[in-house]
Amino acid sequence: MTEIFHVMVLTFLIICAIAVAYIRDLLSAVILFAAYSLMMAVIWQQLDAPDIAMAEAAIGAGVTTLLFVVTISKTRRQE
Amino acid sequence: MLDAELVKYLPVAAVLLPLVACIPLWAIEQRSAQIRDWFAISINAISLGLIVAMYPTIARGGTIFLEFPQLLPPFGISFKVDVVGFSFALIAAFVWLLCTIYSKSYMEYEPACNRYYPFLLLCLSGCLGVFLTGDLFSLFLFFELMSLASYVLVVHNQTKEALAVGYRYLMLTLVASLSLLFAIIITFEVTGSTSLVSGNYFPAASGLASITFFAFLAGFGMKMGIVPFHIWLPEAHPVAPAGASALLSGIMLKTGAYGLLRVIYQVFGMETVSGAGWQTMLLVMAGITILFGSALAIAQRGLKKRLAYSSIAQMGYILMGMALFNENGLTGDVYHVFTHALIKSTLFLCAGAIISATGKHTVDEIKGIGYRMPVTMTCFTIAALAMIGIPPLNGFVSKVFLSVGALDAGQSAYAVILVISSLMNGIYYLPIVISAFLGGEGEAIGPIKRRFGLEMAPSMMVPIVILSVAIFATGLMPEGFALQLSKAAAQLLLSS
Amino acid sequence: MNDPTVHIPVIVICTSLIGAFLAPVLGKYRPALVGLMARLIAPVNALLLVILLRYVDAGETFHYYMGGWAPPWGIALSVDYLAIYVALIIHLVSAVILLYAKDDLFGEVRGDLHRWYYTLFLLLVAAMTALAFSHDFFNIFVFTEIATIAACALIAIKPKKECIEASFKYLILSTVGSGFILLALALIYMVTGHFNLTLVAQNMGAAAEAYPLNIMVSLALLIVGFGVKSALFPLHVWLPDAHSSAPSPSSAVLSGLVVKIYAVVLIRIILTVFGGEVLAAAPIADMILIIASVAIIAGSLFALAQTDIKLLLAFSTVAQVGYIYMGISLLSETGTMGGLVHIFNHALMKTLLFLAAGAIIHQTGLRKISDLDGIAKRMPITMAVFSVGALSMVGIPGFNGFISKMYLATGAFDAGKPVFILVILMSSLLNGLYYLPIVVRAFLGTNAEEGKFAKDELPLSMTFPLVILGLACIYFGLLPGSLLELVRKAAHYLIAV
Amino acid sequence: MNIISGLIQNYFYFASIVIFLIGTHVMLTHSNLIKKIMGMNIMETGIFLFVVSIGYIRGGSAPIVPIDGRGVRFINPLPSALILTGIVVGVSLTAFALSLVIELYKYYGTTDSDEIMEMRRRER
Repeated sequence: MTEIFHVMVLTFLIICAIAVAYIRDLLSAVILFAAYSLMMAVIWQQLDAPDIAMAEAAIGAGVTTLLFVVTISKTRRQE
Repeated sequence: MLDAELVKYLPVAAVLLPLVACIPLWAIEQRSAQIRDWFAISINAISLGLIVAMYPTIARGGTIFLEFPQLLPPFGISFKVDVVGFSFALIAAFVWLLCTIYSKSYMEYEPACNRYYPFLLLCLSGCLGVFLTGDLFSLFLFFELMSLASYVLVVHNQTKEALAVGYRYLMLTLVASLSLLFAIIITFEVTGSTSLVSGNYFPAASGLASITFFAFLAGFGMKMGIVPFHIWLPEAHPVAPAGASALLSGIMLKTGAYGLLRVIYQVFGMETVSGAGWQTMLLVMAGITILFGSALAIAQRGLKKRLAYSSIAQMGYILMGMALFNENGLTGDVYHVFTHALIKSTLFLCAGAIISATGKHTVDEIKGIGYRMPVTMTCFTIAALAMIGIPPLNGFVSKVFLSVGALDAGQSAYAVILVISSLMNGIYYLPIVISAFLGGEGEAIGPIKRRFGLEMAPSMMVPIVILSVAIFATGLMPEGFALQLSKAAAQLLLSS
Repeated sequence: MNDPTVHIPVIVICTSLIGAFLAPVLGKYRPALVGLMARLIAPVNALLLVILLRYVDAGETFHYYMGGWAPPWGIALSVDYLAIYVALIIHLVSAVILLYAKDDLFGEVRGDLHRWYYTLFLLLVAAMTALAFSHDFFNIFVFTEIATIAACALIAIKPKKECIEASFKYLILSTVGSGFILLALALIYMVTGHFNLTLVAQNMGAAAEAYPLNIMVSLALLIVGFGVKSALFPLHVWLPDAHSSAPSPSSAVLSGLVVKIYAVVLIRIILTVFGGEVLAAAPIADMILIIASVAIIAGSLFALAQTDIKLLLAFSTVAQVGYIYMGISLLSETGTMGGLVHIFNHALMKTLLFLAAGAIIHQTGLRKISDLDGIAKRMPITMAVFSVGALSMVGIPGFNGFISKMYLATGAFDAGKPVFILVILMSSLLNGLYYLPIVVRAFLGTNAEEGKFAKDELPLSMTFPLVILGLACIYFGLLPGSLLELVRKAAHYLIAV
Repeated sequence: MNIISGLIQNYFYFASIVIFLIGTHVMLTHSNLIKKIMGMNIMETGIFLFVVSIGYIRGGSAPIVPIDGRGVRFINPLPSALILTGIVVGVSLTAFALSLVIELYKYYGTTDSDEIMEMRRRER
């Protein structure tokens, strides 16, 4: 059961990553990237690494997204 | 008699003195040009004195040896003087002194003398270093010093032409030194040392031997200017100031010859060289060089250019002498080093005097110069006759020894080449002499610059006259000093 | 173990780190003191390292365990000849560069950023020293990253668009490199279960037998990862822009030190961790040898085509890194010595050349080689020192570059691969082709605007480091005995394992 | 078949490599600088996933000692510790790179590397 869950989450991750690569609207890409990071945090939790899960949720989904959003607001939104 | 301990340090002192003296010279020349000239001359004189001081030891058949293994490991630097190196160093220091004296007045109207003298001294240091060191690596080190310093002398005038020629000279020098380095490293790896000790031969069997030999040949041949490595020579020698071109042609070419002598006799050994067929090759190269150099010299109109091509031909003589492998040939070879050094520097210094007095560069323009500059042209004539090989001048003696050597070696063809080349020498030197004295009274030249009421400054005239007297003296005393040294050198090389 | 000198490796790293953090604070209140502090830290650390040599001389490689925790739990620093040698080079050369930076920075970096410049510089020095001493993969990774960020920032600190762009390019490519390195470390950890170099080396034999693929892949990833960072030839694309656009002291430290430290780390990992068996399984050494030869020739050829003096120097670095890789992958004692001694010699020469080029740009603003005709009339000392560096690069005997070339050439012969002597000689010739014309132009060329070349020498704080480097080039070219002794021991350490 | 079953059993490795490759691809081929940085982050998470899954033991538990924790199989905490550092380094790299992008935008008015290259070429 857990395996199926893992595979589902990983598939979602890969799809997210590909989508980030191909979406031309940068802001959407950043939001997708935040979703990707949250999913990553779930995987860390599944891998019994709660410390990384917390770090990833805070840094990956939080700080990094913020940084990207700020950068995009200062530059251009479209690729 | 000098103490034996002290004698050991003579070569080091002779080599290092000009090198170290560059620093005070540089400081002095900021103040006074007069003191600079005399300082450079006295350093030269002291170096010559130090070399002469080695004569008693050398005359007894001894060698002087001193090494500094801690410098530049793993090879170390060593100084070793035997009669071969001594002969070369003696003539080098002698001619150098005269050329420096000559430069004193010659360079008065030239730019950038402050660069000329230090590099002249550096060059002397490198040149003496080549002759007085005891291993291939130290030889290479000083060879490199000399080559780089002489570059500055070649481009002294800083004209576009000089810089272009200098660039080619620099690059070919680099090629030469790299191929030498390659050869030296292989020699070190194969024989275990680079020192020039007899019996420490390169094993003929190894396949690397021929690569190494050709690398040596290319490296030293480039400096010596033998065909086909001569391409830089006829360009580079004429563009330098007269004092420097006299040294380039008269002395620095011999460093290549010296290196090749050591390599043939002390690194590879005669058996290997003749066994591998390199002896024949060297002889053929020598023949080609002699004929090629003389033929092209005839075609030249520029006075200094003609002299430069003649140097190529003369280097062919020296290459031939060392490839004959017998005592007469080798004696002639070393003797010709003396001869050519004296003759070619006389010729270049005379050419320099003519050019600076008249501003004329080509052979055709100096018709009747003999009336305007009688002393110069007399000395020029003496040197030219010596070059052709008219007895009793010294050129005749070396040619005799070389021809006898060629016959001894069973290579009569080369005796014929010598005769032909003498004829060719006549073809390109005699017209200059004839037109100088018989081509009118110098109306075409116009008035010449006179200094102190003479045709040239005394400090220029004295070296030229001394050199001409030396040409006479060595020729008139066939069993003299130079010949004894040559014979001793030949015996040493053959016995090693 | 109560002797306080035992802690020197940590002290050396920490003083630089603390200096890095102090610099901005101090600079806020006493701007004059920041530079002084930075200039003091490097030579003092170099002295401490000399003291440390005593331990290494006393016997075996000595390991320092942080906080007394032995591996596999603790963090280990290894103090061997190689580490000390590299650390000494880092501190000595950066001491000279920092001396020079004092006046040069005013022309290139905004005044309020000076203190940050020193922060970054010291951070870079600390990271490089730590890389030299690190004895586990974990630290190697972390300090690689720190060094990368600090190096990128040292380029981007100059407010010019070329610098920002070059820095970005460098950052992206070296992040890819870091990714490869981390992946390789993970693969190694996967099969050996350790991060400590000694323990990994012990388990390597068994691991290579059980999982040969893992080991091979990790080796390839390591070579590519560190290859990008040390600009091994086809991976050098970031280097020319980064090194030529940076402020001159940064160019000097990047070309003189940073590139090489990665090469040393890679070589140390390959030789001491993977060891002979793995190397024997695939022709890795030969591959690196060929790549290095291509790097030497191609780097020189690219340099030949440059018209900008700093770009020329940067491409020459690509070639010189090739020498280091070539020397060590020859796997003979003299060859390894040649490679290692070239680390030092090249650090001296390239630092000298970059600083001299920087001095010219600082005084005249000229960067194009064709504009430098007759520059020696204006800056005789700078150009004299530049000539020393150039002759050294060409490998003229009497200068230090010749020593490394000679050892490389004898090493190639000892390894039974005399072909590579020709590569070295070829590249010497190419070096001559692009370095000597600069010198000739500077001294003998005549400029149309002769008047503007009034004599105009540098401030003493810039001339002094240049002269020191020039004299060092000559000194180590004539009397390299003690240096070679140290290098021989370092080479033994590398080869013996 | 062997390969496929191997992949299925090690799906974490497989997924992490795929993510790594996607990230590297984005980083090296996309011309937009912000996208490059996103690719950098994706690449890093791919590696992190790989490293952590090395230490993962099926049925093990997080390396936190329970109160009566005897006989519990912990997963290997060392890779997690490494990755924690890696995440911090990654975010600082991202921040630095993004600040460079903002600077570049100031100078060139674009965040596209192809356009920047074009402008530089025209300047020369």
